[in-house]
Amino acid sequence: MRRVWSSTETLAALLLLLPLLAVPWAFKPYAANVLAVYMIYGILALSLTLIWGYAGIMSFGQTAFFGIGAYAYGAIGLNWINRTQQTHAALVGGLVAAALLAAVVGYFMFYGRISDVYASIITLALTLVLFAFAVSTGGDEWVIGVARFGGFNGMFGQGESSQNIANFQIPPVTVWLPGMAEPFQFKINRESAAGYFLVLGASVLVYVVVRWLLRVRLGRVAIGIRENEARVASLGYDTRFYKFALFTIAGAIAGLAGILFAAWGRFVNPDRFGLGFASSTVVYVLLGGRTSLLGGFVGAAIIGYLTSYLAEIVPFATIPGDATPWMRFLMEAGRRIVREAPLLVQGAVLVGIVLALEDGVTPPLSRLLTRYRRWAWWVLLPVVVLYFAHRVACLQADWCLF
Amino acid sequence: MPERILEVASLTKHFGGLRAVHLDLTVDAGELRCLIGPNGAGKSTFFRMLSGAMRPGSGTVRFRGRDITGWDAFRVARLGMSIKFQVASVLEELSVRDNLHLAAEFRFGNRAGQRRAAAMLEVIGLTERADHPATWLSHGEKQWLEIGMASVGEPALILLDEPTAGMTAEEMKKTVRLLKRLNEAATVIVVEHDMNFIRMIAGRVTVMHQGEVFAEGSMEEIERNDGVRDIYLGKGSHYVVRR
Amino acid sequence: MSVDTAAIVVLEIVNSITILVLLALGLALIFGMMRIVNLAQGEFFTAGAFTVLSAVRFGHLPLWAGMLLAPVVVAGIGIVIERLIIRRLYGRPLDVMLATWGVSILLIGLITVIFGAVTQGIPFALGNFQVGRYSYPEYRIVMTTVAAGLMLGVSLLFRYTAFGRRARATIANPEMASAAGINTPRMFMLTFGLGAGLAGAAGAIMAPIVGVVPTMGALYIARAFITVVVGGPVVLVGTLSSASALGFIEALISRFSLFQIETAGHCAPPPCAINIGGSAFFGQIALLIFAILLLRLLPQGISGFWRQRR
Amino acid sequence: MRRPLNRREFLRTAAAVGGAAAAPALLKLRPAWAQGKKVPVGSLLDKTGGINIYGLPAIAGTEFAVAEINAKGGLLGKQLELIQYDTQSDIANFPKFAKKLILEDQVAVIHGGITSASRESFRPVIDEYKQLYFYNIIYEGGVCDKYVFVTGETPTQQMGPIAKYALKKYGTKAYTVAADYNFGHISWKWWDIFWRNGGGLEPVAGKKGQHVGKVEFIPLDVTDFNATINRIQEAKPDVLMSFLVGGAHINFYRQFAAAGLKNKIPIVSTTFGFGNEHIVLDAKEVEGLVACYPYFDELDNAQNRTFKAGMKKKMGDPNYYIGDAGAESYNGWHFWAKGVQKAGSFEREAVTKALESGIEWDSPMGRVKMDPASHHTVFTMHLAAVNNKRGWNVIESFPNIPPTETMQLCDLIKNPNQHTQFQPK
Repeated sequence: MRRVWSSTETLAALLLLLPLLAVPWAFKPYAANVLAVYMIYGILALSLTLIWGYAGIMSFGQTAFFGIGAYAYGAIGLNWINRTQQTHAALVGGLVAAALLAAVVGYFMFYGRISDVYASIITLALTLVLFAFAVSTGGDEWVIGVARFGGFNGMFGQGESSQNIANFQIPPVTVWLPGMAEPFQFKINRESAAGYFLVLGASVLVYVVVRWLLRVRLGRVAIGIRENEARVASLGYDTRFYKFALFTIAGAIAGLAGILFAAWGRFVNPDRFGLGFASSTVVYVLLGGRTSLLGGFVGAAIIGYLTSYLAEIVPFATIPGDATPWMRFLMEAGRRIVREAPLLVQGAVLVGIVLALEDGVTPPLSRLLTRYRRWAWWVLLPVVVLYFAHRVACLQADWCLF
Repeated sequence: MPERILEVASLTKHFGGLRAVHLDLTVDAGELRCLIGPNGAGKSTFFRMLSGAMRPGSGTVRFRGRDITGWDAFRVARLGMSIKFQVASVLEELSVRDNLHLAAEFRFGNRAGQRRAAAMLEVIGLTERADHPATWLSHGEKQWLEIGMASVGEPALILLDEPTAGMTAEEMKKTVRLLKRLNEAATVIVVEHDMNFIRMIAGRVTVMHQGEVFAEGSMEEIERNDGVRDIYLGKGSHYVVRR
Repeated sequence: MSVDTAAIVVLEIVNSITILVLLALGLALIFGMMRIVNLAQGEFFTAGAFTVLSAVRFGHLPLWAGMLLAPVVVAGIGIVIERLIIRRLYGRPLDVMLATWGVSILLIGLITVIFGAVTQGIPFALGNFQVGRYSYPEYRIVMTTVAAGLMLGVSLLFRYTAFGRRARATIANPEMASAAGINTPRMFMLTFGLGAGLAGAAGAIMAPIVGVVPTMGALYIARAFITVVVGGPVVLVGTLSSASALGFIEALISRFSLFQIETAGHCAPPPCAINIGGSAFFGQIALLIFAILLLRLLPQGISGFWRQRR
Repeated sequence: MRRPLNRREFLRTAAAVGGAAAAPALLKLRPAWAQGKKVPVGSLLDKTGGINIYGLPAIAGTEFAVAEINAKGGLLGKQLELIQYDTQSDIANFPKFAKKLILEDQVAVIHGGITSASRESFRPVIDEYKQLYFYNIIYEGGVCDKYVFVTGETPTQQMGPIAKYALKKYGTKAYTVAADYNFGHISWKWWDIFWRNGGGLEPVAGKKGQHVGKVEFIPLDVTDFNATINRIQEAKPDVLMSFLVGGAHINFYRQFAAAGLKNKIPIVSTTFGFGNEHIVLDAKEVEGLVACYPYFDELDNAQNRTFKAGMKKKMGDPNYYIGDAGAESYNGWHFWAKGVQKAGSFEREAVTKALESGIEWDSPMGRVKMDPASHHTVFTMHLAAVNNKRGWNVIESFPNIPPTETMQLCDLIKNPNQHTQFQPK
């Protein structure tokens, strides 16, 4: 038997999952909010890793399926929530819509024998077309039932009473199964971290499913296609079908991320189809490591943290009034550079990793962990557990040591 | 009279204004056929057209009684034709076992495919390296692995494009034994440069020149053919003792 | 339709084609000759516009001088990028795309650092002329003239100069050209520089009529790519034919409403209907749909189709 | 062997897991302002990106107002700690940073939001956490939300005077170009009503406009207006109304002038000028364009002289033009400060109650008053035209114009649980 699960992986899972499980009790709710978004972006990045890192199909526009999932969830959710008090249909609908779009595009690309580079451009064009479409739907006429597309604003619902028209928002994920006293609702606030755990659970689930996919025939053939498509075809595999199937599955995963995003902010707008978001997704995967399933999560967390940190701190640092003109110039230059740092970092990551052929940060980290496994089991893991235990005690019961 | 497994009629391919292949050829079931000819004779192009990797310009290919002209590679493979490419193209990042498993799986399914892959590991002598990534293998080992991949699915016809390129004399002997063993179950067509190898496998030989069949016969007949000497740049003994 | 409306529709079509030619020419050159997809082309366009802006605002040069300067500056930027980055990635088309995308993002960042994210304008002093009831800006005619001039110039360059002969040899067969003593890396570098310079020229010419902002390239890059892909492998013929076909469709659909689809929104005044056609958005959608149909019919692009027929 | 879970048990387990994750109150935090010497207050404005033409003046007004309040000893003896996040003209940043301000920084109040799209993106967050929020910029009207106060002008205040003036001076046939999002669409609906009714919400006798049939919605990133300009010429309107927004749309005015239409078709606008477009563009491109705001730098009163001097000093530029966006942010902060002082508390309920008692004060734009029921502001409006010195000439002033359209629909004293935006039917 091949070993499916190594002790290093158990260790890594513990090191990641234990803190993540403790976050809602160990930090203020904003931390859970932000981590939830990083995980949502991580799921999106994972879908790109699946088809790019493992099947060699580069999709510049994976965000198209993310956006479609979010919009479909919004449209169905807005129409159904008042009737049924739950969003089951919206969840399924979002997944189906994303998978369907991916299937259509995948069919056109792979069965139309479009070369790899063109395929990348087509996916990019797809997301930009959807962007152009989404921003042009601001008018009253763009409706599905009570759901307004809203153009640049993003999607919202609209109801009519006797005198006026009022707007309402996309509903949170609401699961209400028979036997439940009250519905499960996606929320991340001072009272509840249900949404956070939903996102965490979805991340783990997607990770496990993709890992399993890569073990079965579909995944092995996909890796074969990445290595040498002609060879795999000559073994009797219809490579077009496998690419098509994998692309569809990846589309559905991206759609799931989109659904969670819409539920997280109760909001989706055309920017999800935009060039900036598309390039961020590629950067997450490149930085995290395109052959590592965790890479996307790591990349999303690093870039996400960096971006918000810089947006929060730097633009408003004040230049002292008594600075000399030279100092003023240097400080202003530094400030501007740091203000644009998210863009500069993204560009540098793309160019740097491509030129240096690096794996991204996750594979080296996992090699380190493998090498110092023993040390990590006995020192790192207890330190992490103790730190989080202390955070929880400090925040919940004011038992703070420092 | 043996069954004709492969019938090729006026198969042509042009590259720009240049005619690369114009070919008629038949192969009987159970044969071990050698295809030789100088560089640029169109041997690899011919193989690529047979296996579906390249679309022919005109002409027909019949395989096991069916017209497979212009079929996609995977359909040709499913009908029972497999190929080892000229440039060793194993799946570098997959383990040796996974390479073979993948090749066996689509015919026999997952479980049986695993057993067949294990058996084939024995045949090609790579059992000890089964869980290494294919990229760690030596050049010769990659060739064997690819021969193994081409034959593990029990095809009716195996096309081998230069199976001994870059092998030592010892490795070559092993390859000959392997080939003969494969030939017990399948028809084999081999493209080779190395005349020692051709002599050792002792099959029927077809000589290609400028995309056409130039001569055909046993190795002895071919070696006596002056025309064949001439097309190898007139250097009488060049092709007999290469290297 | 009255005569002056017809005339103005023709002018709109010509304008649409002009813009597509300006956007696509440099990209087509780089793609056609070097087989690489340069995603930073939009930022070369932006750099051209900012060169004009700086020349006018800080250098106090006249507008035309800034416009002459822009292609030179941008070609220089292109050559530097080719030498530093693209040269290392020949033969890896996907990595070139990724790296140029990175360059594109970096350039947006750098331009924003220097000039800020504010939309800036370049005033210009040309007048307008009367077409029946309409008055039409003369500058648009100047743009068309310049676009035609650039096409002609590139054509002459390739047909009648030593550089052109070498470049054509390099495209046809780089190894052969190298064996014949042509410095092919240098040819690639110059070609890339030329393609960048053309984008710079386009940015410079369009700067006065559009807003100059660091992200302006992204607005145009998709249309430029579609024009190039539809055009196919022959640079000039391909660009001109595909720009003409796509520009024609775009201008026509942008202007005329085709039909309406009724929906159930809260419109004032009712009824609610989606107008298909008659807006810039549907012009772009029509352009895309038309491009996809063309590609499905002619996978090699328009010029590839004609070349095959020959 | 383990017994497989049957459906009911599964559902019950699922419910229990769901309940467990939802049930416990995670944190019991006391508001930060109740603890420290400083009171954190938050501001969300676009310092970068395409909307920063409005964001930069609003940030200047914000920083100036907070500094002024702090210089006078702060509020209730505590200094304000201004926490600003740059929302980068990216709407997704608004809900994110709003959550951060509320959950992490625990601010007493949030000011900000520029486009209506950005406001609507994080208003659900405001409502979810019951956060006091001030929206300090001109908009399309109709926000009716217990937690929200608006210190920007609305359609009645701008469009009423503009429609009356344009109908009298130019003619009855109007054409509209509008930004393609909720602001443009709703503004256009109001404009249609005001134009048909001769400048009021209800039909009045006298000169009336035709139905505003012609409108064109333009996405925010469009920069080439060739086809639009030709369509305008085709329609031959007497007057053009512009609801264009953002950096890209500035080009419209330039291209319109380049087509030689500036002297043929007069432009009126509710948006031109509050991003200081009249400074960016050349006088010969926009001279004579008419707009209506409660604030222009040219207003002559004592408060404004002090305000202008202070702002020019803060910006280090003697020619700095403040504009409506800067003045309204400044006003918003002072309204809040007056509410806090009157309430003697930073608590939302108390401050809301104080503001609903009808606060008025002498701001740089003259006397302004908070309408208790609608949470909107009553202004003196000034109709003005762009002059050739990168400034405005006031044509006519209209004292104490209420935001009638919103007041008609919204009564937050009677119906305190409203959190919505109305629009004309």
